[in-house]
Amino acid sequence: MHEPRPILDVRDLSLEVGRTGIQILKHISFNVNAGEIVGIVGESGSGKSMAARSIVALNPPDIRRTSGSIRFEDRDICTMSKRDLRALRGARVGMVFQEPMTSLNPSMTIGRQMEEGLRLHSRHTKRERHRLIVDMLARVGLNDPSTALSAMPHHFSGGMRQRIMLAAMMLLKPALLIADEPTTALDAVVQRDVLELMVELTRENNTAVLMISHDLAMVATYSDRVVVMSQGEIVEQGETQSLLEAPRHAYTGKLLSALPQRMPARAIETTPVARIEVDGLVVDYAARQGLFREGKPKRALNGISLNVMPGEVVAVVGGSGSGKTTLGRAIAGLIPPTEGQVLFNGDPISPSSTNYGDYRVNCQMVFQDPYSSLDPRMKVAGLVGEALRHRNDLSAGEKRLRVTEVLDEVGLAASFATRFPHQLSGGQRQRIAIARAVVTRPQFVIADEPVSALDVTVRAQVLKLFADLQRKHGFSCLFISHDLAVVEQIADRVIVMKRGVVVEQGSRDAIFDNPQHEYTRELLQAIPTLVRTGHGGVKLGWRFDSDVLQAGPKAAE
Amino acid sequence: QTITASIAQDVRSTNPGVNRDDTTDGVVLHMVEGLVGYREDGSVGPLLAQSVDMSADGLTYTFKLRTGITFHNGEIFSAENVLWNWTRYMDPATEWRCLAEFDGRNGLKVESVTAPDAQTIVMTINRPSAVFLDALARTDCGMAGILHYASVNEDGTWNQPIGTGPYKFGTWKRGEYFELEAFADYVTPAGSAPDGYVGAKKPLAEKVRFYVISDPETIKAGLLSGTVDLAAVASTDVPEFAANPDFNVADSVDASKHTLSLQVVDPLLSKVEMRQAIAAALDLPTLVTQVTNGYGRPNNSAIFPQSMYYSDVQKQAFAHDLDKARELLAEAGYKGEPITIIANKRPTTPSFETAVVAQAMLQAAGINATIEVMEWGTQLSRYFSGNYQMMAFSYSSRFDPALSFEQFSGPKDTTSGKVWNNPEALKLIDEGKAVSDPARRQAIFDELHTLLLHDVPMIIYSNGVNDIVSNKRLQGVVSWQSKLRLWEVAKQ
Amino acid sequence: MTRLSPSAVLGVLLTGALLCAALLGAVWTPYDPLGLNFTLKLAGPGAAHWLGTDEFGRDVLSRLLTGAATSFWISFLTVCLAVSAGTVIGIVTGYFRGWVDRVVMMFNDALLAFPGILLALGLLAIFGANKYGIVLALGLAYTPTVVRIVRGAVMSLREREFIEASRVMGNSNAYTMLRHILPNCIAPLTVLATSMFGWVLLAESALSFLGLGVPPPAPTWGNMLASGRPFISQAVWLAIFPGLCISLTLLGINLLGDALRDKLDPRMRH
Amino acid sequence: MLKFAISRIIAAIPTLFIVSVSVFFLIRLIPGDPASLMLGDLADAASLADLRSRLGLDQSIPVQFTIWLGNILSGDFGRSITSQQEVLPLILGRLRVSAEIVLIAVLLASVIAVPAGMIAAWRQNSLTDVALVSIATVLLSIPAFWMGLLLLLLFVLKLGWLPLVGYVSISQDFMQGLLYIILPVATLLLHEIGVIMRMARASTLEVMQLDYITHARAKGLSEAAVMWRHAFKNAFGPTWTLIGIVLGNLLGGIAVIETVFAIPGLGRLLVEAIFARDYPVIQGCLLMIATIYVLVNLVVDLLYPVFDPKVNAQ
Ligand SMILES: Nc1ncnc2c1ncn2[C@@H]1O[C@H](COP(=O)(O)OP(=O)(O)OP(=O)(O)O)[C@@H](O)[C@H]1O
Ligand SMILES: Nc1ncnc2c1ncn2[C@@H]1O[C@H](COP(=O)(O)OP(=O)(O)OP(=O)(O)O)[C@@H](O)[C@H]1O
Ligand SMILES: [Mg+2]
Ligand SMILES: [Mg+2]
Repeated sequence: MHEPRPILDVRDLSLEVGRTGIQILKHISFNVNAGEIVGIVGESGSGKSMAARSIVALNPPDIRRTSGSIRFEDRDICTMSKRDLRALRGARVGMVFQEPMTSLNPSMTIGRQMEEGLRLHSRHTKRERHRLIVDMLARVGLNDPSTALSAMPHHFSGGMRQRIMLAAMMLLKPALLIADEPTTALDAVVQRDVLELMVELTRENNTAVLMISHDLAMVATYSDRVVVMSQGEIVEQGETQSLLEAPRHAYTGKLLSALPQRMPARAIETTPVARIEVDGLVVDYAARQGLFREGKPKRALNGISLNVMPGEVVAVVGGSGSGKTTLGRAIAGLIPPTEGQVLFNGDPISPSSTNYGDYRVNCQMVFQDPYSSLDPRMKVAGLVGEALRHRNDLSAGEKRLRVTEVLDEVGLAASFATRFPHQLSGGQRQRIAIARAVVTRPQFVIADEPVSALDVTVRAQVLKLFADLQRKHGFSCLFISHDLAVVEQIADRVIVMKRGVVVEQGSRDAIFDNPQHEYTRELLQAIPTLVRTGHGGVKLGWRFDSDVLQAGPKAAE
Repeated sequence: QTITASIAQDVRSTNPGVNRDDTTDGVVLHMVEGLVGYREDGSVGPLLAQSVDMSADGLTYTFKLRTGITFHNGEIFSAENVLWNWTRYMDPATEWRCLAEFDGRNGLKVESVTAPDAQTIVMTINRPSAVFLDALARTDCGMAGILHYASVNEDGTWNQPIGTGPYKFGTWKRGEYFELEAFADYVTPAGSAPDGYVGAKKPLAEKVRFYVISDPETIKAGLLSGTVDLAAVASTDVPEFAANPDFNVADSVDASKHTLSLQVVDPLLSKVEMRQAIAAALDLPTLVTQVTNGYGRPNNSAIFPQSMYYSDVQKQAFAHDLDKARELLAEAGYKGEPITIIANKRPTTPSFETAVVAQAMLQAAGINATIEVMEWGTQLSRYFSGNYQMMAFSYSSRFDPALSFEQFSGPKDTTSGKVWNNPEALKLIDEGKAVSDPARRQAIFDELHTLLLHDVPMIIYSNGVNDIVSNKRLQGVVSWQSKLRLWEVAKQ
Repeated sequence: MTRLSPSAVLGVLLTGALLCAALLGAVWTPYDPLGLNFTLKLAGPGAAHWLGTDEFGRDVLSRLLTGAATSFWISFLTVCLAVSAGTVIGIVTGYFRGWVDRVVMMFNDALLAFPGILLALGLLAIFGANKYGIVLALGLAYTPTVVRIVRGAVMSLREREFIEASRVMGNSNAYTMLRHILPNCIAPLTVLATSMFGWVLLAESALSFLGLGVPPPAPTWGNMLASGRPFISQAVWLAIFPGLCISLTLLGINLLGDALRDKLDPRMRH
Repeated sequence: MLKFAISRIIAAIPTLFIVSVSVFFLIRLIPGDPASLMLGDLADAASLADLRSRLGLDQSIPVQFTIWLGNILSGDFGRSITSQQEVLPLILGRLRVSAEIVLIAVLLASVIAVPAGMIAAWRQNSLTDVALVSIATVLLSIPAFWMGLLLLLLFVLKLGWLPLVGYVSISQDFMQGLLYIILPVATLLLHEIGVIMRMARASTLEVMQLDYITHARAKGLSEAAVMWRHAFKNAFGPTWTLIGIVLGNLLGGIAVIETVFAIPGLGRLLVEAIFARDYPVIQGCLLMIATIYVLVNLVVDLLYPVFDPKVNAQ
């Protein structure tokens, strides 16, 4: 086999922020060969997204390239004309951005947004395009793709939007697909399907994939090579298998050692009054409106009942689009329930009830999409500090101190306090959202995919913070996540949802070790886990694989 | 061919003397004529009448009608028509605005109107009057125009004027234009040239069209582009047209009066010295030159210069004398109290300009004058309520001197809008309205003028100026009394 | 600090010039702006009268200087009035929707339907034809426009997630409106406010033209512009100079407004 | 949606009532009365009283109001005091003229200004941007009566391409109508372009920051497609509201242009009616303008969700 020519060749690339001279990428070099899957892993904020964006020359306006070259198919992207660049984008290089929630045009139907690129870069007829799109949507696991075509982005859940984005890019069969955290919002089953699809694509069309991810297990399973980044530099790169098994750089080691692992089960006191009790919750979304037609409403939650005890972490897992976010938002009081009620410390809440003010202060939420939940015109200090407004017992100085403190707790330097949301990386935004929710030390937090964009080390830090808070303040949490490893580490109890109903719930150990429901099993088996090897490295394994069970935490029991 | 003229507002209605304004009169009086009409000098002459005779006691007027006259619809004009019209006018339902002038409410009453034969009309009135014929000729009364009875609908409502005038009703596109058509069978009154509303009145053009254009600059553009053949223009534009070989300019002074009215019952201005001081402070010739761009002539009399009563006495003027003014101010005990001059910005009168110039002149004499500009309707209501100190105000034309004086004189208690309330003057005016002897009348008017100069209830400073610019293609355009008069005007 | 863009610099310069002129005009003018001079009517720009004289022989430059203060003050107050009142009402109605919205919009639409002329005439009759009467009348006339625009923007904003986030934090509605909604309405607001500045400068001019003549006693650029119109062929400078002043001022204020908008938008800072 | 539209129209009735009440009393607050204005300085006490009683002005204002309201409800808008014409047909006739001009002008202005504003935003801070903004501003600062006059002098006097005065509806005779309508439309247009353009620019700038724009670029869309398909609709909300307002404003406010071009439109009718204190006409005009406003705003509100699907009209 002859040495394959790299399809993408990044050399000595450095990026700087505006005139401040802060370097966000320092002389990085890597390449991607045709048909190869390369993973980029690394610290949150290390410049992965910026590097990816540079490849399609779509950096934010205040980010400047100070050195280096990017060659794609032997042409220099940096010196290419706008026109050639456009011909390249989409057709030859597909890019899926980190935040799927905001990457879709809110006022355009999904169908038109998907068709757009296809029409531009292919010669298919309208009908062919339609068929291709529907096919692709079905392949990424969206049920009822043809109705989806005429729906607006806000009608979809986070994971659904992410799949739509991926589908839109894969549809064009580019030579290089850059996927920035492509599966953060996908449940295990869908994630597997999507990734299999991607692999299939690389085989069919010899597509190369540059995949940025924090999910080491995923990178380990699917990538041929991996690049590890930290603080704007590439610290290490090489064959995935060998690199993971025997990391050479200290940072890689740190990364691997921070992998989540199951903690011994805690004893949760069942108090007579649950912190949160959800009783027969039903939520309907108003139907889509046309000028003269009124469709029938869509039922997103269909009779959910659950409770969360003080100090308990209840994880909600389940299919993408199964209504997890809706559940969280309904509990937070952001969507009025169609039926059923939510009780806080035993009292039903509604905007008119007397305990509502108390509830507002004591129930916080981390939104699934951190970017759009941060006011673009406020700096980090303001965003986080704002939550302390109602704490009259703290002086202004104390509040400031508390903000710095909490920023540190989520792994951000105090210098971030003066940044605006758009000046942060995805993971940094997510941490701001977390910081904002916990800074007041609330009794209850609804966390919707709170750690999906965090690298494992930071994630471990945040999860530790949660555990600390729990210990110190007895705070409870409704933890919505797709990342089963994380759930396994943090949850006391797990609720599995599918299509708006709870299919199974039980203690963590019960669910993970002895799943009853078919769907739960499917979820657990869909993706691999990483198993530590003796010498600081890891290797792949599957759940219910005897190998894993032996090496896994279970063995400790 | 069509002569095109421009008017600033649309015609209000075609019903003579009922719903009208100056512009309306100007257009409607092309179509209807009365028994008598004004001559150029403001005296009254026969129009549909051949002659008018007054009995010795001044109570009976006999009108001999002209023969061979037809209405626009071909019907013959006779005394019977006059009787029908008079009945119509005297019926309150007609809403003739001059009803009060003839039914006794304002003193004069027409006792009877008869037609001894088809060509004679006899009218008797309750007391001798010098202004009876004048009232009949008044343009705002629609000249008591004689209409064919087909002009009204069955139910007595107004339809369309079928008169005897040189032009007949054509088309009226409201807000756009009013078009007249020549009346082919028109029989012109005697005379070789037009003389006010009498004299030669032949319709020389096939059609006359009045465009409604209110913006002076658009009118100007209309003239220059040839869309409009003739129009009244602002005096500021006259030099430009006068210098342009394609245009003729006809200018004349009319019987309207531009004035600065003073409120004689105002605490400050009730002192005659104060009012005299104001008069002395104003350099009226300069003011007139300034506000009329040199086209107006100063005239401090209520009588317009062409009138037969415009005697040497009437030519006497207020004297501009700053020292005198200061002396008078001291006498009046003036201590710098503000005097507000009310003015409006209508383009048709130099109200605002007058206020500006007067303010400067008064300030130069040490009078603390300020200006308040208001919309015309508001100013008018202030005028009628008497709620003002000084006002730059213009009066419409009155040809008869007695009527001209009466226009602004009357007792304040019953008519708050009148300016001059000197009982002596009011008596003289009443007398002037009754006696017919020209010499006696002259004496009365001269005395009134002297009294006016002394009393200073208002400062009449000039008459209106009419500058009519017409395209060289038109012949026979004259400027007279702010009315466009398009008979005897031909277009090539 | 970041450097200003060239257009922002131009904006600052022009607006600064206006303010200087206004200040200068308040204390000193070459001639008496109200002093007539019959011998020097409609004199063209020259050594003695740099910008010529008007139909009363008054010095155009002096009048422009005096007018700067009056015009600026009237426009400024009017814009402040309309924008502040309109923003408050617009935000509250757009945020709460429901019956508050419906009732307020009922009155707002009613007011919107009132032509400025009639409103001006009526209010001036009530408040008197002075500077503040004009400010009140025009302010009232423009408020409903601001209300509508702001309300529209707020209706979109309130669906954004960060507004929900604010609710979750337990912030009062008032705080959310002030801290999150208002700053994000800045873009349409700056445009509206700066455009409105121009509308006000000209409103009085249009009233003058229609013969509604409600000028304040002192000259303003608007009424100078209107009164110069009949002299277009003889003394075109009577209109050109005030017109130029208005144009440049508006340009300055608009550029400044845009620069301000960019400044207030953190994502725009380079 | 349809139900909502109908309920909105019903909800407009109070608005119209407010308009009627306030205009009725406001115009009576303005000094000056129609009778004396009609008679002018020729008024004598007798004929003034006559006229006033004939016009029903001698009754108390509440009584006058009740009578008027009763008549309106039975479809009778009364007669004009000055011209004696029936108010409703008078207003409708004039409205058609104004509406034709205003609609064309606003449509054209939007078609020009919105893309121009977007281009300015797209090339923010470039020469194009500054130039476009400056032109818009200068246009904005020329009052309509000057702009109208300048156009008139140029196209009618200097070039002689267009007729001076008059009006032919383009629905009757398209070519003729076009000739008459060009100048008034152009005058209005030039004036409104500035405001709309600046609004379009500002809201486009706001949208251009968002991720989906970058994403659209990543699809390889041309800049035009990015701007048009992605930025336009999302940025159009505030501009759309503004256009609605401009449209409504102009219907009552083009008196100046109608005066300059001697066009018999609603604006001039209203101004003249105000001058003459022609109460029935003023009241009728305002009711008409208010109705149009309500309708325009209804359309604006109903279509708003098209630009921002998250906002529902209710
Ligand atoms: N506009 C900006 N101004 C200043 N700093 C910025 C700006 N945009 C991004 N940064 C910084 O650049 C660094 C790299 O950002 P990037 O988004 O590439 O990180 P990342 O590796 O993708 O992180 P994550 O995994 O959290 O998404 C981050 O530290 C971020 O704070
Ligand atoms: N505004 C809306 N209008 C109509 N349907 C909606 C709306 N928001 C969400 N849905 C639908 O409701 C269902 C549940 O959505 P939800 O966001 O709760 O899912 P989720 O479990 O959070 O999924 P994910 O893990 O992908 O974020 C989905 O089918 C989605 O299409
Ligand atoms: Mg990133
Ligand atoms: Mg979700």
